[in-house]
Amino acid sequence: MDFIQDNLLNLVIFFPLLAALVIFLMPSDAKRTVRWLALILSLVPLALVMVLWFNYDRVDAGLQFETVAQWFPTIGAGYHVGIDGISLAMFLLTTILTPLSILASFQVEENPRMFMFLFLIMETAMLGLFSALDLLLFFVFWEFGLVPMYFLIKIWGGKDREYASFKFFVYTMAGSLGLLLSIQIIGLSMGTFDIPVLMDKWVNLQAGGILPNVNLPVDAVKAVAYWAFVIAFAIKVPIFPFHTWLPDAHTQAPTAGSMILAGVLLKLGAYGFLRLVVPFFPEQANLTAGILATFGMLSIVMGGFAAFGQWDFKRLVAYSSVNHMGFVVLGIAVYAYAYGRAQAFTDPATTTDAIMATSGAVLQMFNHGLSAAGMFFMVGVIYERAHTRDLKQFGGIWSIMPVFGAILIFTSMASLGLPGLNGFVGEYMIVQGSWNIFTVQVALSMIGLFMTGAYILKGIGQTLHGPIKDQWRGLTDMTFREHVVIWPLMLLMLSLGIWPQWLLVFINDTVTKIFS
Amino acid sequence: MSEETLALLTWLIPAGPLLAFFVIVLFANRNRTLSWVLAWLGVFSSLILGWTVALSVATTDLHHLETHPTVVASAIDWLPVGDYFQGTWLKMGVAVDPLTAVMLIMVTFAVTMIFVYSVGYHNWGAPLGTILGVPNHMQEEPLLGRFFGYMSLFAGAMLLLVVADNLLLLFVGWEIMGFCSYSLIGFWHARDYHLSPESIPHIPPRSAAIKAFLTTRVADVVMLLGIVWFYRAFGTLNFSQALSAHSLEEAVVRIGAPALGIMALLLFTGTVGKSAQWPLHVWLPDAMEGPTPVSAVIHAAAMVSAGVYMIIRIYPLIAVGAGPHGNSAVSWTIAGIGAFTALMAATIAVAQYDVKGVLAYSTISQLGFMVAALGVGGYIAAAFHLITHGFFKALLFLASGSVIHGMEHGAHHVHDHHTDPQDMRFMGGLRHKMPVTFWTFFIGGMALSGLPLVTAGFWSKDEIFAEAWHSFEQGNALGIVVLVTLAVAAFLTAFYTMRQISLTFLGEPRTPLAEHAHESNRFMTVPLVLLSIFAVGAGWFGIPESFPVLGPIVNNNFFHHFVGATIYETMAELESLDLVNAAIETLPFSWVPLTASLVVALGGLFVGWWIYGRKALVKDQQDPLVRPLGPLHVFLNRKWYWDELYQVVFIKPTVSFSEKVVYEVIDKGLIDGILHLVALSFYKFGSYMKRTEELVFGQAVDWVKDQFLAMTKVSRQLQTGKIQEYVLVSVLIIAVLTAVILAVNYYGPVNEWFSQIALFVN
Amino acid sequence: MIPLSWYLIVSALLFSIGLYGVMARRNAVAILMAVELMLNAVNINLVAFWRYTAPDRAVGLAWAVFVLTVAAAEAAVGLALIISVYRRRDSVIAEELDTLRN
Amino acid sequence: MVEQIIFLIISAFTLTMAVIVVTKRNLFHAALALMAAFLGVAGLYVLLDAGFLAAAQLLVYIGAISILVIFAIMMTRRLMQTTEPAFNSQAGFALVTAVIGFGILFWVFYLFREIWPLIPDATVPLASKPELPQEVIRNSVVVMGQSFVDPAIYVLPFEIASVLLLAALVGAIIVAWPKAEDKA
Repeated sequence: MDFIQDNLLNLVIFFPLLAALVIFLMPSDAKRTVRWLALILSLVPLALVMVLWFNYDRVDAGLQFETVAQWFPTIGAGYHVGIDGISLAMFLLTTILTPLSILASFQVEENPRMFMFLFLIMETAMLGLFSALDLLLFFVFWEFGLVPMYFLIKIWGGKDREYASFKFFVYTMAGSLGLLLSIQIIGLSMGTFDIPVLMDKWVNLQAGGILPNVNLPVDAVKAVAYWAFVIAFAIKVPIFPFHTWLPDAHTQAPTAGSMILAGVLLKLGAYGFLRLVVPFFPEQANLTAGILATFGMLSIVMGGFAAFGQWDFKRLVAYSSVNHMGFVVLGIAVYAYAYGRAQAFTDPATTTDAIMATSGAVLQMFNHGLSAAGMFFMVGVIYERAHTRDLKQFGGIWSIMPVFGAILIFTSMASLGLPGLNGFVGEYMIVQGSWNIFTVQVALSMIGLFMTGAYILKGIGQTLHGPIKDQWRGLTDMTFREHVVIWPLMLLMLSLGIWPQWLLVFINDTVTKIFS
Repeated sequence: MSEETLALLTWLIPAGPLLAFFVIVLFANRNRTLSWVLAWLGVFSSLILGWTVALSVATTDLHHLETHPTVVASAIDWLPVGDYFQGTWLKMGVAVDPLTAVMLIMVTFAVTMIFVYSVGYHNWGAPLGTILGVPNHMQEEPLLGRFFGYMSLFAGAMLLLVVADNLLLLFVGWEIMGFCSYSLIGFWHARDYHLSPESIPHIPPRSAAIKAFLTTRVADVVMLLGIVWFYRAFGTLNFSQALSAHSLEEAVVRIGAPALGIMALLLFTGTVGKSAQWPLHVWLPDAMEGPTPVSAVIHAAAMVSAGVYMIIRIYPLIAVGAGPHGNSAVSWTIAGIGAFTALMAATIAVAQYDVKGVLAYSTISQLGFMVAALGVGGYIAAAFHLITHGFFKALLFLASGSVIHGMEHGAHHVHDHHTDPQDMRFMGGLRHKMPVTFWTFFIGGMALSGLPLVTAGFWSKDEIFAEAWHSFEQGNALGIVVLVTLAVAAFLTAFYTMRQISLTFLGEPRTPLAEHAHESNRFMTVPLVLLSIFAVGAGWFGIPESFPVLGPIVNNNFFHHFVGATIYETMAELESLDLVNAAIETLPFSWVPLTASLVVALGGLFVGWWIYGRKALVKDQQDPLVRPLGPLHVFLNRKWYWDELYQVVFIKPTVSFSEKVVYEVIDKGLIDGILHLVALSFYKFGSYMKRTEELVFGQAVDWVKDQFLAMTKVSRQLQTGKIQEYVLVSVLIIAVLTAVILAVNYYGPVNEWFSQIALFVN
Repeated sequence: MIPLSWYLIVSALLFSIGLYGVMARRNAVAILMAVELMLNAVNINLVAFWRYTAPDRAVGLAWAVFVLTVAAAEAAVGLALIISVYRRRDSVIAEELDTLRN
Repeated sequence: MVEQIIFLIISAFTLTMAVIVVTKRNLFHAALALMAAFLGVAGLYVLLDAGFLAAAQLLVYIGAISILVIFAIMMTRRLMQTTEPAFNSQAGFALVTAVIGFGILFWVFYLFREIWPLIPDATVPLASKPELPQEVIRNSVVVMGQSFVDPAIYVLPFEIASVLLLAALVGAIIVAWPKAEDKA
């Protein structure tokens, strides 16, 4: 028991990997066993995260459950993990979505063993990234999460899976090249990759100086590294001009893949912004916050319009992710703006703005994780039955699948941001926090918020409403397994909409600590 | 009753319907009877609680109210913002002040009546309808559970909005109502119309639903900006805290009164959407596609009232924004939009044939009255008209629903399913067929057109006119503009009301449908009767003391003092600070507005009766206004072509922008184009390398191959093309060569050579 | 204390084993694995020489790293080739792949 | 002494695994043995104070290449349960050739025995691992790292290597791309 207590975090991170190996050793034809085993094993991290959750000390909202191990001292790369309120929220999201996705992919017939194996590997990668406190470790997990997703899309994807997976892979790779180079330079010049240390050493380099070991001007390196980081994460989020990999990847990925991709993988980018970009480059972040906010606004607006322009249901939902993550970017922009200036720490009004926007961004990450996963699952449910995602062919489904219709409306409304459901809280906090700082961007992003309503209603109307079409008469309503997948999500959405503080206090305390 | 108890009861007011919603949706939706029973329990509980709270507020001492208007105030921590342990929270709470109280009286009662009515309207107890998502005439609605679920959520949201003590909670109820209206307007989502050119144009309910939701959402997103600005400016969203004289003064110092004016306008945009003011009024008439109880609850009791209720709530903000330091453009905008809407909608209503369409436009028009009243500072008048209108418009909608129901019965009886049962041209003579409906409708119509002295509508309209005139006397040109416009609108109101009554009930039946129509069941008639009592009596609470004859008799303008107490002190302080133009005051009596309201009401009714009622239309007779008005009539009948205009200006461009520009051009064309270019260059590079490789190495291999081929048959066996054999052979060759070298040069100069290497190595 | 030659001998053995695999196995994947063994043998040499003769210079390590890189690339491309060949010919038996002949 | 024993154990392990790799018929087992062999090599690196290389070995070989190989085996799944013989017709010759090759190499070592003594002996230069202060060992990686980004030394080869990696990556994906006509 002590062992569990002491290595709780490491256990959470690496248990999925262990589980993956176990799955891997199963005979490939024992499909049922593999599925159930994967499901049960993937529930263990959730339980462990619960233990984390209740042992987490909110009073000191800083990094906790830290583990530091010598990995390769001579270059200062160590194994250093730890979580604060933000990571904790992401941990919860990951460990909740993984079992649900695994359950959602029970109908995968082609080599489920491989499928589950990749899935669990990916969970370790995501958890590791959310808790990594060492740049090299961060990067390792970053790349580590890429491969399984690639194969998930490539092997179990739709008909354009080659194109989609290739695009996804190369796009992200291109982003991470710059990331790797900047990480190398930082680590080499500072002699350590430890993030807390760097946040002191690297940030406090006096401007105009020369970097040790590499003999390069500080300012130039910082500027370049900043943009390298920004682009790497911007591709992952994704922010407007870098978003085109997302619709293809989501549309082609298997249902569970889309759930995790939208639910968690997109958050890696935003998390990178919160954990690395802004704390490492306060000045640059503060200077370019306006640009970031503008691109966030563009993601919101363009994503909204593009989603409205879709006739493929899954693609519509995929574009809605761009639209929603735009709000996260907006909140992050406020964080970037405030973090780099003293005023944010003195003037209470600005502090409140910054805190609201930042914790709103994190909450929005969580919320979007829930609602996007739910939406993709619902689309998957109808796709399995109708074998089409063409909104023009649907219609009148509600009269045939009443329960499905009700649940689809619920999840759609959550993603629309209907007050009383989770989406609204995060968006309100972000808008509230950004209003005074990025008035213009916020005002313009309202167009996107309007379009959110437009495309959501388009989706519902085209699918559920209208007279019954004969080719859909045979469709059966949702099975018990599908209910088990969607209900936890719906309960979380409702609880977060009505009583957001059960989660928000953790985030809020950490963010407040940052800004005090 | 102690304050804690009151607070608890206030919390419970919206709880009932919301609870009913969850229970129905989760457990009871298959059982239709259980569903409506649960829904009834919900609304009746909120009716009792609401009236208890409201009356206990109404019975508190008036002077105490003026100093402490917020009788009930209870809030809980909801959203942590900043240091949790210093307790910086965004609070959610309920509050009850006189304005809330009167709203509670009206909303709970009207909503309850509508719930009762709905059971009859959906033919509960009749044989079960078979087709989902379309109206099943004369058969029980199969989706009754779903209907009452949504209705309960709707009622709960509305009550939440009414008792909310802050803008955010109000917005929550606001949006949930928006969703419910969407779902209820589109309740018959599978319904399609097969229209003949001369019949009344209908759009499918599902499109109407989307139209309603999106049109109001345009306003809501702007309102959201107003809310966040409000929070930023006042540091709280709580009405009584933010809108106290003190905090308003601070805000004026910090950001200036004009900024507050703009903030007020941002919030007002929300009202424009929800209360269907021009230019966002287009959704409301189409919202008539929903079942009639929905129309009643949306357009009378709940949703559209919410918009006006909200600006009445934030009235001090508007007053300061338009005050001496503010910008009078604020009041001009609000009053202007209101007055214009009132007039425009009234003109449209004159030329409608849909019995519900007329009421829809009269709703828009009446809401315009309220908004305009608020624009000229008629805080109490707006509230008063809001309440009375709530009662008599609910009555009118339910009565018209009863008419349609009767017509549908007739249609069912004669198996005619092509004639539109809502078209007034096919009615007539229903007076004898459906007496209760007729008399209740008549009472409601009289109240709507403001029949002097008796009906509620008269008193509230008169108050509005008085306010407008008063502000004109104060030297505000806006007053007279509003007064004249509203007078014309009121005249038209009386006129089209009389026209509607005549077309529907007077004369002889013009179709077999009307011939075989008959009175609706008790579920429907009882609420009509109860509502008609309020449609008349509600006005008597607001008779000015200064009113000739009646005033002294009643000698207590209860409504005025009671609702006025809500912000009486605040406005007084603000005026003493010279931040607003006028405080809440009892108006001096003036003959001008009184005569105006008398003339327009009676005149309108008389003209209407002269044209339509004197000798009612006979079968296939054209509307007598068509010829004299000519193209103007078409213009009005087509609703000023707003829909067509928006279709061209907004909707089509948006769709094509989304599908063509954003998706096709930007995403697929521009961004992916660049990507594919990069990828292509990679491919080209690769293939180029491949070619060179073939050229160079390929030929080299061929050369070797030729050499081998030139060799003897034996050696030819070596050339098998199998890579592993090549490896084996070459390894052997190398080994042999090495061995030879070593063997030969072991004692030769190679030694030194080795030692040199050794030296280098060391 | 271990003489340098021991490392050389081990690497020579490893190399020869790999060589044998390259020459004797039928399955292309197996051949690829054998090649990896040979590359490892080379790396052992490099590192050993670096440690024994020039530990203060980066040369041995650096080249070992390069070999590592090349090995990775080689593995990637090789396996890709194998997969595509497998797709095309439905076989990865080296003996049957004699397109070099003509 | 201890060091020698460790060395012998590791080498023996590595070589046995290598033998398994080239002899086992079941490719999957062969791959697992390959991983083990890599592990052994990493151990040798550690003995040679090249911890960084050991780490890299673990990452690249065991982490990347072996996984790659295993994926390849997965994708050419049918070959795992192949019943065909593991060796081709020339296996015998190959064995001979390999042995000869090793013989030659060993001969070379023998000839070089003055320079590279075959038996441990503290006095002779290369008969034992030269003792070095820890910081030199520590420093070595720093030196290497700097030499990679030092324009004067290896920056060009380093960048070329990186480009090569990327090219290989893209190339690999392109090659493995099923052409339209192969889809059948």
